[in-house]
Amino acid sequence: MALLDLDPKVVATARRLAAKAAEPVVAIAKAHTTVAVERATLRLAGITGADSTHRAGDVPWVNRVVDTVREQCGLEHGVVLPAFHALREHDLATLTELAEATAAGQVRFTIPEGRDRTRARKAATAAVTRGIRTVDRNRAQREKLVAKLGDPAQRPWIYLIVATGDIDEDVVQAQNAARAGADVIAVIRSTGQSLLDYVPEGATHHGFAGTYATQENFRIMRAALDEVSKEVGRYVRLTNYASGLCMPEIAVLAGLQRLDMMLNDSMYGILFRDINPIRTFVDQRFSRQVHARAGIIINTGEDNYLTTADAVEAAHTVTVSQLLNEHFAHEAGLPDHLLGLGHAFEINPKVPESFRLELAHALLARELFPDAPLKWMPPTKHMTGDVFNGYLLDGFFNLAGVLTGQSILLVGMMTEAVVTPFLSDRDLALANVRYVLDAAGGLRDDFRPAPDGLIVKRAHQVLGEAVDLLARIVDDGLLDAIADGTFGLMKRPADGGKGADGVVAKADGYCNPASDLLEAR
Amino acid sequence: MALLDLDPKVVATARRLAAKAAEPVVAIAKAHTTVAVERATLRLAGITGADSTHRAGDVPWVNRVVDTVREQCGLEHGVVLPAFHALREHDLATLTELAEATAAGQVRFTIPEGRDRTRARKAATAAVTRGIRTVDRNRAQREKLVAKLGDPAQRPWIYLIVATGDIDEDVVQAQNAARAGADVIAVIRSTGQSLLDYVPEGATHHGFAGTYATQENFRIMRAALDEVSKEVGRYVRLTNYASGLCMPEIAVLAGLQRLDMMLNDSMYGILFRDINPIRTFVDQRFSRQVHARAGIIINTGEDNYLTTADAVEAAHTVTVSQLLNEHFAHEAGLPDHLLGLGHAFEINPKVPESFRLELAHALLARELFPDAPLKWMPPTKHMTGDVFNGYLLDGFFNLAGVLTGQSILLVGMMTEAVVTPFLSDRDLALANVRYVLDAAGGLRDDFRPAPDGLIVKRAHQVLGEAVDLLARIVDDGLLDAIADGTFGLMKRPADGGKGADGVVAKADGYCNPASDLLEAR
Amino acid sequence: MKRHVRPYGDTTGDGMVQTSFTLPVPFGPKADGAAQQLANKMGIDPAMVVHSHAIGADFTFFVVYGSVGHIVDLDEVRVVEREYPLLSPSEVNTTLKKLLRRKLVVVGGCIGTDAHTVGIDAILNIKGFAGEKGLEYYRELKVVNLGAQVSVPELVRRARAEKADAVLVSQVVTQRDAHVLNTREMAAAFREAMGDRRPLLIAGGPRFDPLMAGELGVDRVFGRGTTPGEVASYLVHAVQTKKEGAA
Amino acid sequence: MKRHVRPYGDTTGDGMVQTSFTLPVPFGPKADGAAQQLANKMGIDPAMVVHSHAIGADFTFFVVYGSVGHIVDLDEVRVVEREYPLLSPSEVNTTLKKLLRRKLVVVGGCIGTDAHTVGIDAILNIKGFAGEKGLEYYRELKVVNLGAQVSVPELVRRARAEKADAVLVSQVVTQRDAHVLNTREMAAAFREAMGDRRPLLIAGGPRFDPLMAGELGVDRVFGRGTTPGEVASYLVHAVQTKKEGAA
Ligand code: B12
Ligand code: B12
Ligand SMILES: Cc1ncc(COP(=O)(O)O)c(C=O)c1O
Ligand SMILES: Cc1ncc(COP(=O)(O)O)c(C=O)c1O
Repeated sequence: MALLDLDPKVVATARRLAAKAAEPVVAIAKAHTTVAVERATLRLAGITGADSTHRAGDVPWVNRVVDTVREQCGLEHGVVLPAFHALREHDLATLTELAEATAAGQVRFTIPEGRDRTRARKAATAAVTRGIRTVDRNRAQREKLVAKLGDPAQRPWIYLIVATGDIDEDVVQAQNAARAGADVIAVIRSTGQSLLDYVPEGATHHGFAGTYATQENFRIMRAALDEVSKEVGRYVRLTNYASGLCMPEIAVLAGLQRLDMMLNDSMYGILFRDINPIRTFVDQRFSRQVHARAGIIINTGEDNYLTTADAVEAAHTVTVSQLLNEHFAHEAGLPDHLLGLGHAFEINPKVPESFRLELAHALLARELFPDAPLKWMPPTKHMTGDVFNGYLLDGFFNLAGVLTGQSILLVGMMTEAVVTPFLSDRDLALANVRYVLDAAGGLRDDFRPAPDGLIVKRAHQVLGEAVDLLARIVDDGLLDAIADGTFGLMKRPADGGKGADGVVAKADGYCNPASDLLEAR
Repeated sequence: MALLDLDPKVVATARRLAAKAAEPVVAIAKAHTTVAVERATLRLAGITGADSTHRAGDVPWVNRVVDTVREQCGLEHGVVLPAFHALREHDLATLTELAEATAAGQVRFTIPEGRDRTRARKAATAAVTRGIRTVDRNRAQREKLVAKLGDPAQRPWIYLIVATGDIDEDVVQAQNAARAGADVIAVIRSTGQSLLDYVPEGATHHGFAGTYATQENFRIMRAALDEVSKEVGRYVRLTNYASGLCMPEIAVLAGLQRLDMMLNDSMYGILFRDINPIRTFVDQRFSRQVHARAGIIINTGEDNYLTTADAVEAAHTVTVSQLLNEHFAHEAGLPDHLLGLGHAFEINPKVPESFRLELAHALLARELFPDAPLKWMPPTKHMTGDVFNGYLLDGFFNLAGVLTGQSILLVGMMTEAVVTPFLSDRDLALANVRYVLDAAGGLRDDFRPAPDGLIVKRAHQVLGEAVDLLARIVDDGLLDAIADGTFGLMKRPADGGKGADGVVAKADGYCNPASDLLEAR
Repeated sequence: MKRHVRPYGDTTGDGMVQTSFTLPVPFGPKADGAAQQLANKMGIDPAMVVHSHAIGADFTFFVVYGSVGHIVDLDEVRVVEREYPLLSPSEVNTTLKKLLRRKLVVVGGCIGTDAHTVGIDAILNIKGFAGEKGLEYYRELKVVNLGAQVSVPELVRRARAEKADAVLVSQVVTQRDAHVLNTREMAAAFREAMGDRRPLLIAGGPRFDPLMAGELGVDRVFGRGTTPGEVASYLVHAVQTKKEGAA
Repeated sequence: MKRHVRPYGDTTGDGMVQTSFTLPVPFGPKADGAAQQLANKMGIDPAMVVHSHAIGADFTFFVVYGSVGHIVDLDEVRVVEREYPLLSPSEVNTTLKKLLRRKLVVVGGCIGTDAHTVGIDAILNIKGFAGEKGLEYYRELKVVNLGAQVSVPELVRRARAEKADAVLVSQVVTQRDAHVLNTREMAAAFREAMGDRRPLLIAGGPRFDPLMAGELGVDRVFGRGTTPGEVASYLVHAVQTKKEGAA
């Protein structure tokens, strides 16, 4: 039931403006590839493993191959043509063998022409298709497990973070969290990972404030959650981060290991990791195509803006970003039910009527995106070492989630300002959620914002400001808006940031069977 | 704005039945006096001090006099006739001198007749009138201070307990609490006091889980609060307990020392202190007459029923008791704006939709008694040593208070199940209240229980059950209902309980100028 | 299970604990330093004073997190183990009947100025606690519940009059150690009045430590969360042991 | 103020504290006993285990209240006292101008993989913190804010290129002591690269203890709640002291 009485015309205008603002960026994304997109493609084609003899530590084979191809014949035609051509030329059975030979300096990559090109393309398509089939099988398997074990009994789904840095400790904490009621487990990544231009290999134990995202860690955790899913009688979802310099590859690994949700924002890397904007938009498009195929729910990162900007002043930037994320996602093939658009309870609790303002913002998102599984993020910025007060604030966050019908509730921790969560913090936080859901689960029926009251007015105001800002972005260009600090007060020029040199303009003969297959849907 | 759509006819029936149920008890109350009523009368007439030479510890002079009068000529004519007669006969200047002479065995009390009676009556009336004038002056002084300093800026008023057992520590805690936002300070009494048949004297320092209610302690705390009232720029109210065997006397002391609210329930002493029912009803009527004169808000004790009975099953007994308390209060001259009827947030938090059920009960009370300053009591029974969870529960209690427009909010403590409150507990509890009031103060505007929803249905159901129970009480008699365990599951026969021997049937010539003056209003 | 354990934050052995307290020191860096010192004395090192705020002009409240060096030795943990089997009501009845051939008489109440009857009622009344029926439900028990604020002399008198086999007292208020003082006074009174022929003395309440029975002078102490079944089973066990001792 | 103080619950000297922790021990009386033991080792005696609940099959969470015997000696409290006056922005500007006759150059950033810029931005950006403007607002300061995730070699290079008088680094992530390790690494790199001519080194972040400056190899450490004015005033003081030392 609509409570805000939003004007459908204003809403339509907002969407139209968002599409228009995104258009030039989509064109850029289509016209470029990146080292990461190419690596992701080879991963779909089956390459795995790492060069452990390298002096700089393990270097994934896929990086060796893509880097060498780029050196020797450029990436503007895509990596698969030279790679699969070389495979045949050198009569190698697998991509891994190719990588070993590459590392040994035995391979010379060239762009095949004519029949060679057709052959290489075909072989690559066959290999990538096998990869995509694995992704499809995982999606089907998820559907089967959900059918068998069931989805969580309630909305919102309860989303919990583990962050020990050690995958084995993570497993202990995740399984206990699931037993205590978590529906979704997110394994937070080590602080440094987003700026690594490769995906680490194997099981890892030494992350800082998070655990490395690796294919093996994904596998271990998914298996652990499958085990506990059976025990608790509901399918427990697993989340990780398709973000940073390896966004597309991690999206592929998630598809291959049956992850269920991925943090994947169109601008987070630009704003909060100072990654080059073009790199980000290209990577983002590809990764979202993969997510769409894998049936993975993406989670966007609008909550982050409210940690650097003020949650009241910048409320409309959240709405604008949600509309942009929605458009980019649709364009990449993601349907509404996979759009976990983000927003957060980050208003300074000292602001008068802060709770009602939170309700206004949360309800606006709910009514703008009625079919999206919105992700509701807890207070972080105004959490302090006063853990009692923090526990209360988290309770009101939970209540706001219930009152406004949020879909996924990221559980807040009373120790937010202190440490990454203790085992007991998570347990207490779940008790908090359970109390609120049990005691006030149906209170939504009794929540009717006064027409013309503070909540309704505030929602209309934010939507109005969002439309105005979108109009300005259409005029100035999204890239310039980002450069100006529109989002989260972070100023990021289009030519700055990390990973810019990994961006490559596609040549006319660019070939990427993954893109073709994913685009074809 | 009425949200529950209660049927005015049902409400009128409920009130009519309550009046009918109370009628025989009021008749009994009028027909009797008690040692405590007589002592209270003498206190109004000016007697103070204690016999500190007595081997059983300090015995207030007033007890010596009343006990001796009773021994020598009975109390059925009231204490003032023999007392003031003796005063004149023995040519003594003050009641204290009379008491000393009494203790020394030098006085012989008799019931004066004819002119002696008229003289004694006149002298007594003059003395009691002086006492009542002090009460009147205090009332006027309160009004002046409120006009000057102001009432709290918000509703509900914030009510805090101090309970160190030592009046000096109480002062420290009370002043700090006021600075931190408390509008009302209640000094909890020592566990044993309610069963003492005398009021202790002087400043005290050794209470158990509370501080003795004495005239001097009242004075000390009222002075301390006057001081801090100036500092914080609002009139901070003081509360104590007119309950137990000395209910009427304490009511008088409260009037003499400008207390502002008093716990004063018509049945609490019967149920929870096993005090004789007749004694209680007699004492209650007199004490309420004093409170009415003093402009003191009474607080009733329905919350207590929910600590011994289940808050869902027994919800209607709270309503019945509120209606009875209302009637007894009106009958004793208290207007609606002095009726701090009690109720509490005591539903087991594990009950599904517990918060909405709390809202239903709280709103029912609000709409049944729209002009009464309802007192909303926090969770106690379901508080555990899990202080984090307790802090959250208290937050939801505060929210329920705000959503349903309660008038006086007794602040819950996270250590409820552990210790009498620490300084920091009170401070944290106030921060909790402040957050809820600031963040969600206006949320009431957006709270519209769904017509025919859980909240509305539940409120109607409880009112219906209350009416049924009242009808049964009218049939069986209130005293029998109490004997049967109707309230708080406590069974208290009319002839049982402590203090029964302090009840005296009035003779025809019974004389009590205090009653006359108070009744005359 | 390992013998030696440390508190667990998010990693085995990290020793992490949370603590909060108030110091009578005005808010400021010096106060934070004082909190740090106290935390260190408690064995928390490193200690992080993660929050502090003034309570009035003279006090500061703190929240501290950190790692304690202490190691818990589970072999050294002393608890009162239940040394008797948990019996069902019918087992209790049958055994008592066999042992005594009369009803076992239980007198209970809250002594001193304590009026918290909910706890003792949970044990005695039919209604019971946590899904278990109370002692009144047991056919072979005669229960006399004296209720609240029973004075010690009155309790002794009634116990004697009823020929009580066991006296159960509840103490909930603990401020200024009221529960300890009252219980000791009660035990002394029974000793004085009846010497060795005194009934079984059982104390209960949420803040009692079952290890305290000896120093309180009673036979058994029950703490928070006690169920009627545990008490009934103990009664059987105690009567049995007494009989055996006498035989 | 008294020299010796104890925690305050509701009475002077009562020593009352609250603590909570998890032990890797299955829920039950034995676990409560273990919690009691730990609390005793922390100096809490008597200790009341007022709450415990299972976290999964292998862990138990506890809340404990009780009185600690420890006494805080306020004379022994070591804090970094501000040994310089708090100056207004115009005082800072005038003094610096007199002292240096050029702008003082400040280079700042978050080092290592830390991307929490809000804290350093609060100190550096015009917008400032707690109502005080940041260092960029000061006419006589030239501020170069390198932002997040600056590597140590990059920081040294930029500091050299800008002829930095002071380098301000922020560290917010503390898991596995990342803040300590990164700061030490930074200090060592400057020492190695520039020896005695290294700029002033200042570290800040919410979990730093200002007492740690020495062991970290920096000149000064600022903790939670630092304001820009404190930092600006310190800079003036440090430059002054250096000049005096050199003169
Ligand atoms: C209900 C209640 C009341 C009711 C009591 C009604 C009644 N008829 O019992 C009323 C409202 C009357 C009341 C009044 C007061 N109360 Co009160 N009350 C509580 C409350 C909320 C719950 C206690 C309870 O019923 N628990 C449930 C029962 C089932 O648990 P239990 O008592 O622990 O019993 C279990 C075990 O301990 C054990 N057990 C207990 N006794 C026995 C005995 C035997 C023989 C055995 C085998 C086992 C056993 O078995 C039981 C079942 O498992 C607590 C706070 C809390 N949440 O705990 C405060 C609390 C106990 N009250 C407190 C106080 C101070 C008071 C007052 C003194 C306040 C005042 N100054 O006015 C008054 C006066 C009471 C008096 N003279 O004693 C304090 C005590 C502080 C302290 N530790 O010293 C508490 C902790 C609240 C607080 N934090 O201030 N109270
Ligand atoms: C905002 C925030 C973020 C934002 C940062 C945005 C940005 N551009 O800064 C985002 C969302 C990006 C983020 C991400 C992460 N965060 Co973060 N984040 C926070 C949060 C909520 C607030 C921090 C903050 O801004 N405080 C406000 C500022 C003003 O305070 P401050 O930093 O203390 O600074 C003051 C003083 O310390 C001092 N100061 C600070 N630096 C300096 C430097 C100098 C020279 C001086 C003089 C003074 C000084 O002055 C400042 C003003 O008084 C905290 C939780 C919390 N409530 O504290 C978590 C927190 C810091 N984050 C945490 C973590 C783990 C992360 C992640 C690593 C999680 C992950 N694995 O994905 C990521 C990755 C970040 C990375 N690579 O570093 C943890 C750190 C745990 C720990 N102790 O190790 C925290 C504590 C949350 C938690 N409990 O898990 N985070
Ligand atoms: C949208 C989004 N992506 C990614 C991340 C994680 O950051 P990193 O990429 O540094 O692991 C976050 C952090 O919360 C996020 O919100
Ligand atoms: C209505 C009422 N009167 C009195 C009291 C205080 O009890 P006592 O009379 O034992 O001091 C209470 C306790 O909360 C109460 O609710």
